[in-house]
Amino acid sequence: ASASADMKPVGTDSFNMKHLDFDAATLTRENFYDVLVPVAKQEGEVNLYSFAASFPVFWKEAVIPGFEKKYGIRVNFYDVKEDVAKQQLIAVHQADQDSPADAYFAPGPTPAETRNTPIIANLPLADVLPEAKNFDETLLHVSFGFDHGGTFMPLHRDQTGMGYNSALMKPEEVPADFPALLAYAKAHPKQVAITSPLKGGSGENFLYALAQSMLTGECHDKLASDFGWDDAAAAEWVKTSGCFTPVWAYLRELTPLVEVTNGNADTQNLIANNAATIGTVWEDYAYTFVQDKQLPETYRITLLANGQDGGGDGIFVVRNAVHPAAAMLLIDYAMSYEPQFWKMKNMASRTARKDIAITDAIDAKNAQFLVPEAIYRKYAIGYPTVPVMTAMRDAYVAEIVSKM
Amino acid sequence: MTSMAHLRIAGLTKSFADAVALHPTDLDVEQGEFITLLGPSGCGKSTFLRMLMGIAAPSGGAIWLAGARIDAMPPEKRNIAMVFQSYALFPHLSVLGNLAFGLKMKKVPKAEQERRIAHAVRICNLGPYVARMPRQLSGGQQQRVALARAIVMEPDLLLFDEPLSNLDAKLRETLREELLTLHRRVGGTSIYVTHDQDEAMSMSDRIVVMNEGRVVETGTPFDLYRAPRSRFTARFLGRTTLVDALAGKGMARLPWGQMMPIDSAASGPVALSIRPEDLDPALDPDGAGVVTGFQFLGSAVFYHVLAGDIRLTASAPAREAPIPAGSRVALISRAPLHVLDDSAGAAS
Amino acid sequence: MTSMAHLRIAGLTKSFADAVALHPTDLDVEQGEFITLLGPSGCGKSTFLRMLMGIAAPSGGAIWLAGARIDAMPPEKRNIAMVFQSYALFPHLSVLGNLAFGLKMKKVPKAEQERRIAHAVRICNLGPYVARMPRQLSGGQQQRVALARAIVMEPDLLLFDEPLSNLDAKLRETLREELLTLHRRVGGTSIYVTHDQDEAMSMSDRIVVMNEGRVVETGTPFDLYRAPRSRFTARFLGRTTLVDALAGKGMARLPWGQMMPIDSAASGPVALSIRPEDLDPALDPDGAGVVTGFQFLGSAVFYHVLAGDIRLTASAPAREAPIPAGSRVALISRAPLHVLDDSAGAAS
Amino acid sequence: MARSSRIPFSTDDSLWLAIGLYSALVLVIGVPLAMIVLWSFADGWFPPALIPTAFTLEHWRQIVEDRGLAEATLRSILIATTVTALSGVIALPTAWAMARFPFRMKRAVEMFVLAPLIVPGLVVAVGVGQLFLSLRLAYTVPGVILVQLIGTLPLMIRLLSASLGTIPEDLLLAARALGASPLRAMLAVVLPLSVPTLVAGGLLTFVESFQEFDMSFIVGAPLVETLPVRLFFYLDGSGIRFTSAAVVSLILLAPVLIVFVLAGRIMRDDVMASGMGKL
Amino acid sequence: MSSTTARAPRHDGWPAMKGDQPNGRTIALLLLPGVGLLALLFGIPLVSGIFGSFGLGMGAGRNAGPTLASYAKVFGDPRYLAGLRTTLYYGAMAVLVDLVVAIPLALALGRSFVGRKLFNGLYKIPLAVPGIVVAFAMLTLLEQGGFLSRVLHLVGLSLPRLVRDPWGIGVIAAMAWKDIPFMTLIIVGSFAAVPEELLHAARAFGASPLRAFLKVRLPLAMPGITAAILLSFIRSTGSFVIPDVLGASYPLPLSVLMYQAFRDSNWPLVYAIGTVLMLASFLILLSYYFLTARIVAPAGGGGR
Ligand SMILES: Nc1ncnc2c1ncn2[C@@H]1O[C@H](COP(=O)(O)OP(=O)(O)OP(=O)(O)O)[C@@H](O)[C@H]1O
Ligand SMILES: Nc1ncnc2c1ncn2[C@@H]1O[C@H](COP(=O)(O)OP(=O)(O)OP(=O)(O)O)[C@@H](O)[C@H]1O
Ligand SMILES: NCCCCNCCCN
Ligand SMILES: [Mg+2]
Ligand SMILES: [Mg+2]
Repeated sequence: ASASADMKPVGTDSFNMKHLDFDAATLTRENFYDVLVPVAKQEGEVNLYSFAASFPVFWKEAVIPGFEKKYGIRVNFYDVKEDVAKQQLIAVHQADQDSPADAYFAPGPTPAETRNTPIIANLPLADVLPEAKNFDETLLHVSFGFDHGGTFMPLHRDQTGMGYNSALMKPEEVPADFPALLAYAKAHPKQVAITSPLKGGSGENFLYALAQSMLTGECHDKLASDFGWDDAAAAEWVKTSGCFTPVWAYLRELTPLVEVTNGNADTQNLIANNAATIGTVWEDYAYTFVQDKQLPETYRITLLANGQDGGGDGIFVVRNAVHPAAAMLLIDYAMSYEPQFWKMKNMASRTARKDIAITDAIDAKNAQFLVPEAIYRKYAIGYPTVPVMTAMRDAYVAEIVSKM
Repeated sequence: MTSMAHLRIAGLTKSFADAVALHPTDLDVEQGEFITLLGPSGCGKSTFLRMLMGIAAPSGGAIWLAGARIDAMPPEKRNIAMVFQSYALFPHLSVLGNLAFGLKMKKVPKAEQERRIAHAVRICNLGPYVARMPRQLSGGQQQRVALARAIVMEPDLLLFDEPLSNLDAKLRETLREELLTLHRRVGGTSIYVTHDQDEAMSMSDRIVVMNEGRVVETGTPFDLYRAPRSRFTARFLGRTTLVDALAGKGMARLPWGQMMPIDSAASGPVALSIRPEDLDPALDPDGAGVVTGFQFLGSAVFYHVLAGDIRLTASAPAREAPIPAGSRVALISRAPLHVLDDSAGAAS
Repeated sequence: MTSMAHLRIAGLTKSFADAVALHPTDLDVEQGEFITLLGPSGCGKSTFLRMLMGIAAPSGGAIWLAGARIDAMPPEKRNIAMVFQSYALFPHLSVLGNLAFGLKMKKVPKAEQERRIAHAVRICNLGPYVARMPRQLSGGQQQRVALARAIVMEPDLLLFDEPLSNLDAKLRETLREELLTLHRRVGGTSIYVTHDQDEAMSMSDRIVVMNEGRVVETGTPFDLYRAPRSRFTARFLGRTTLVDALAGKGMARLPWGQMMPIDSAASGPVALSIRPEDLDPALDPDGAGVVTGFQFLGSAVFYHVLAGDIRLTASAPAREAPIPAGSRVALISRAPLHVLDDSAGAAS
Repeated sequence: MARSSRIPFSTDDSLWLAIGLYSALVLVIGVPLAMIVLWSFADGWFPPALIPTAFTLEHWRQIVEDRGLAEATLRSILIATTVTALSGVIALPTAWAMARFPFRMKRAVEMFVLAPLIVPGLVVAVGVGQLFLSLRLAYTVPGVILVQLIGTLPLMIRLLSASLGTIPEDLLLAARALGASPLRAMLAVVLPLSVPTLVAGGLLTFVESFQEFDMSFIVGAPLVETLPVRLFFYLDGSGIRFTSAAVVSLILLAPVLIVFVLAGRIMRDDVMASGMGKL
Repeated sequence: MSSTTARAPRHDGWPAMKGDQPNGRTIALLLLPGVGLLALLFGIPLVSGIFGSFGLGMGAGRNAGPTLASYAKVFGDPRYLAGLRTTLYYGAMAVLVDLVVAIPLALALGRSFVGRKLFNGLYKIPLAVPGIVVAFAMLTLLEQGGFLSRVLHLVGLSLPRLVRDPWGIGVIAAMAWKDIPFMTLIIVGSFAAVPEELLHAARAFGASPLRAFLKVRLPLAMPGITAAILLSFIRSTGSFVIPDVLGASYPLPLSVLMYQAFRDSNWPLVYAIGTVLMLASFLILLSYYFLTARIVAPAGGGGR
């Protein structure tokens, strides 16, 4: 998309906004601030929802004060539970009412999950936000394998991995790949903590990564690149294709040997309590725990060879928002250099900006708690599609969990 | 136009879905009278009172009080006060609060309220208790508060529903007299419900004897005790032995053969009511009766005597040691025996 | 070694933190006796019974029953049964279940259980009700079940705690006689608590009069009524007028000047207990008293008479119309007046 | 008259019983609560340490400095107070009818009133959200109050109808006889006599309202944000951080515990037991 | 009960002058505020939820019904069947623990001891603690390497698995922790409603203290206790957060499965699970009525 192209609604002919108090069609990166700042000041305030447990500090320290100072527009910040907020917004739109939220920082799969009950404004933000030009073009348009047309801005990049306590494990003991992990678990029963794929992202991603490493050939291609799935077809494929047989075989062997936990925090607490030596974690979330002294300084993280999944979460203007101009300004601001740098430095939250390297932001001492850069480059991979992920979780229940 | 009774009840009746609680009833009560409704449990006494009070709706009939017809008025419009069996003191109000309740409801001026309450407190001897809560009072004191609460209303009619039946024997007796004294002092018209014959007899100007939703008989205590018309009254009011006898010339032949004077000129088969004090049992080896047992009551001894095949009760003063069971006694008539109105029949 | 009474109580006492409920008390009861504890509310009667039963622990003293010392035994080991004021029937058990409860607890053999229950059902006339639940019974029937439940235990001692006080007047009288008949039929030893003087007098072999945690006096009903030793007994048992008089030579000068015979040879100031039936009021324009009111009780009339400055009560049989208030009456002595043991003093 | 005659088998204050019960109390209730307090100040608490190795006020600072906190607290108190008052006012006539009149389908009405205790909140929450959107009650304080009433009314009606059933008929008749109209008898007699129940029910209602999250969020957030809506986020099971969770727990618990301590003095156990003791 | 034969049945409620029973309209008017509000706020969503469980009325484009698909899933999929079993297991075990603690506690509270008043207030604290806080406190306490295991470690003992364990010990402990005061409160009331005189009577007729408890006090307190059991059970089955945090990841109780369906916006499934939970509670409620109809209310006869 060219920076000067007129803006067009994504997917349909018209904007799904009731309160567009500016001419969206003529908006460009160039006239963005000239058009929106006066309108946004008129709107006076903006309602922001944020879902992630570790993010309030980002908004409160790195975004809101600066934004309010710069534009004189008040930000009303709301922590939300992702599932409750999603249902609220769906209900609002089904009732064709004004949205209570203007901007929503939401989980990465949200565009895919809500494609049938859209709650995302079909504004092509990727094309009009001035800050978007510094971002990775693919990440601006695709989240969790779903092309949302540039409506969902990649605010935060994350990575799952295997966190471990280096005081309890010699470097050579740290499993390098899935077979090594199984061997380690056999040697150290219940010392490995796997977040339940049904309860938290790091466990889900462990499952996907396992599949991505075990499936080969056509199976692997379908998992990684075929984005034409609908839910039923994906479920059918996962269940009946036979592609997943080695995955289930592996998990059937592994599961009894490990502690399946009820969430990312749960896994991290086990590590902190010395009740587990190694477990599935989110890179950024574990980093926050280290800063908070809830994980020991001897905590380290690595990726299993053949890849572990990473992705990200994004922010969007909510359909029928009451303060759309302010919301767009706010998103633009959150994507700008300063906040993105702060986020990386303090939260180990990676960025989709092309102009910030991890080494710019994080000193050597804190870098110990991140995935070593070399390993990251080698083994970080992206997700399968949302329908396939959902189908895999269901199949996991059928194949593993209900047979334990 | 003749002057009407203070309270006139005409054809008052009450039916429930499944039963008639009060058959049509007439009653006139004069100003100042103390009337007792006496009858067994369930005979309709409370139903009667509740209709007077206005807390139950009559199925028929009319009520006039102090010249005005009141049977369609809601209770709060009638000038009638009531003392409940349970006292129904408001547990959340002090004695004073209880006394003032009705006056406040009727919006009696403050000064007048105080005057009336002071008066009631004085005549009911409640001085020391005005600040107490009902639960801090003994049964007798509660009873006096309930009464005072009714008195302050200066009602045209004062109703009592078994106000003493929750108290113990000794207290019941004391309060009975206290209540009567108060009634005299206040000078109001009262209707009093009880199933205790002693209470009815010792307190009332007139007793209305009721049974199964009907008035059986009305009269002064003395008349009803000495000369009841019906078996029911005879039996319910005091002890009695009912016997069949053959009458003639002011005398009757009793089942065990003795002849005794009666209070009627009737002849032929009659039913007699023999009160214990009508017969004097005297030790006599040739007497008609045998003492089968006795009950000592302090002032008198009641002897159970078997005469022929009749078991009867005869009383004697208890000044000397009682006649032992098994002794043969003669039964000496002390007064003419009473002939009941009901035509004779098995006096079971 | 002399034979011991069936029940012997020695120095039995009970104190609570704040009060003494029973001062040290001795009592001997013979096999088959029917003893009544009589006294005002709160005098310690129930406390006494509960210690006998074992559901309250004595603060001191000893109890022997049928030769064995029992005061330290838990209730379930004592062979004593009790009829409670509220009956305390088990509401979740049928009449039969209630009767069998104690027998099951004591592991009486099945056949024996059946025999005893059948016996109790028969003598208490409970045949038609055995399958009913307690709430389906009238008060009188419940009372009989409570009694039967005690009888089946064939206890060495049967205790009653005001078993009739929850009933109404007429029923109370009927059950009183029924109970006594049953006691005679069963032949056990019973201790009966009441605050009703009529009940005590008409039922007991001996009465133990109590007041404020102490035994005041013990004796047969006749002795206690006619010749009480203490003012308390005189006043609590029946009506009386207590007067101070000056005695000498078997006579006493009463406050209003009349001389009357007394039952003692004492001389000097004495306290007299004048029962209503001791004086006969007779219409007499020169009489010493004035009738101030009367109470009609059916069998007798109680006259309130003012003689000098003494208010006294005198009774007359009620066979003719009562003497109207205001009449002047002579007071005729019917029997020697009783001299109390307590040394004279203001007979308030 | 029924005179109460109770002689306990033992009248002595039992010391050993007290020691046993209080020890159990400290272990069972005190220790878990102490965990929460310690976590809220913990700055490092790794095994084998039994208490945190260092302490900090940082967790408290982060949350207390939240600029909406005071506002949300006040709003929650306002809403809980209103819900409590309304529950009482609405429940009273209904409980009166249920306690004192026979009517057809009474059993069914009783069960219906109890139903919100049985039905999972989630089943109702979204339906209510939809309904309120169309009634224009969404994101309004009245909307939040109404939705909370669903949870609090059943309890209040139960408690009140149990206690109203025990007010002697004679008291009402006496009030009428003394000149009170039905309405005034209600105000002058029934209401004062219901105070213990209203207090007990009111306290429980206050607690329930103060802590309700799901329905309040769907109906009220973001415009009407209650304290739990503001804070329950930190307690999200999968993303829980013990430190901030501990602070939030204590903030949510504090007012409620204060209410309970106050209530210990005025709340009568028998009221609660009679209301819930028979369904 | 004060008198001999049954006394006249009393009027109920207001004695209206137009006949003694208030008419239907008055009653309806009185019922209206409470029942009406619940009918509107609760009844309508409930009905639409039940419809929703058959895929009906799910909003534009989502009207999938009528279909039994969600029920087929609940009763066909081993995951949901296991969920139902787990729900019943957690509920029953929690109630069992409640009873084992609450009954002796209620008995103890009936006696006098030093500091009884204070204790009476303190033991109720868990009533005011939100489920998530309970879960959190229990987690820090019972988790492997948590407080308890550190304490035991000092004396050389090690703790069995109490969290995410196959028997749900942690879940049951947390549920019971929260519900015991509630249960105790009701049982204290039920015990207090048994006239002391009946216990004395039982002793007088040869029952040991234990037998007097088992044969008299317990049966008479039963209606209250069963109500407490029922309510605790329902509270436990509805509890979502405690099993979510403390339970094993399989099998999950229905409440958690319902929440997961909610997360996935699978409304027919949410409603179907909700309906099944409701039906289970309702069946238990009915059997409660059936059972207690046979047990005498202690207030019935015999009392004073
Ligand atoms: N609301 C009612 N519905 C049906 N029957 C009733 C009602 N109230 C009273 N009755 C019946 O009417 C009759 C008279 O009852 P009432 O209360 O007047 O008797 P009572 O003489 O006062 O008895 P007690 O001495 O026991 O108080 C009884 O048979 C009673 O069962
Ligand atoms: N548990 C107790 N603690 C303190 N005082 C008590 C206790 N039980 C009884 N008392 C007191 O002991 C005294 C005797 O009580 P008791 O119940 O034996 O009287 P009573 O003669 O049976 O009275 P009533 O005729 O009213 O039944 C009373 O003053 C009473 O208040
Ligand atoms: N189901 C949501 C997956 C997205 C998870 N993002 C986690 C971010 C943690 N910082
Ligand atoms: Mg009556
Ligand atoms: Mg007693």
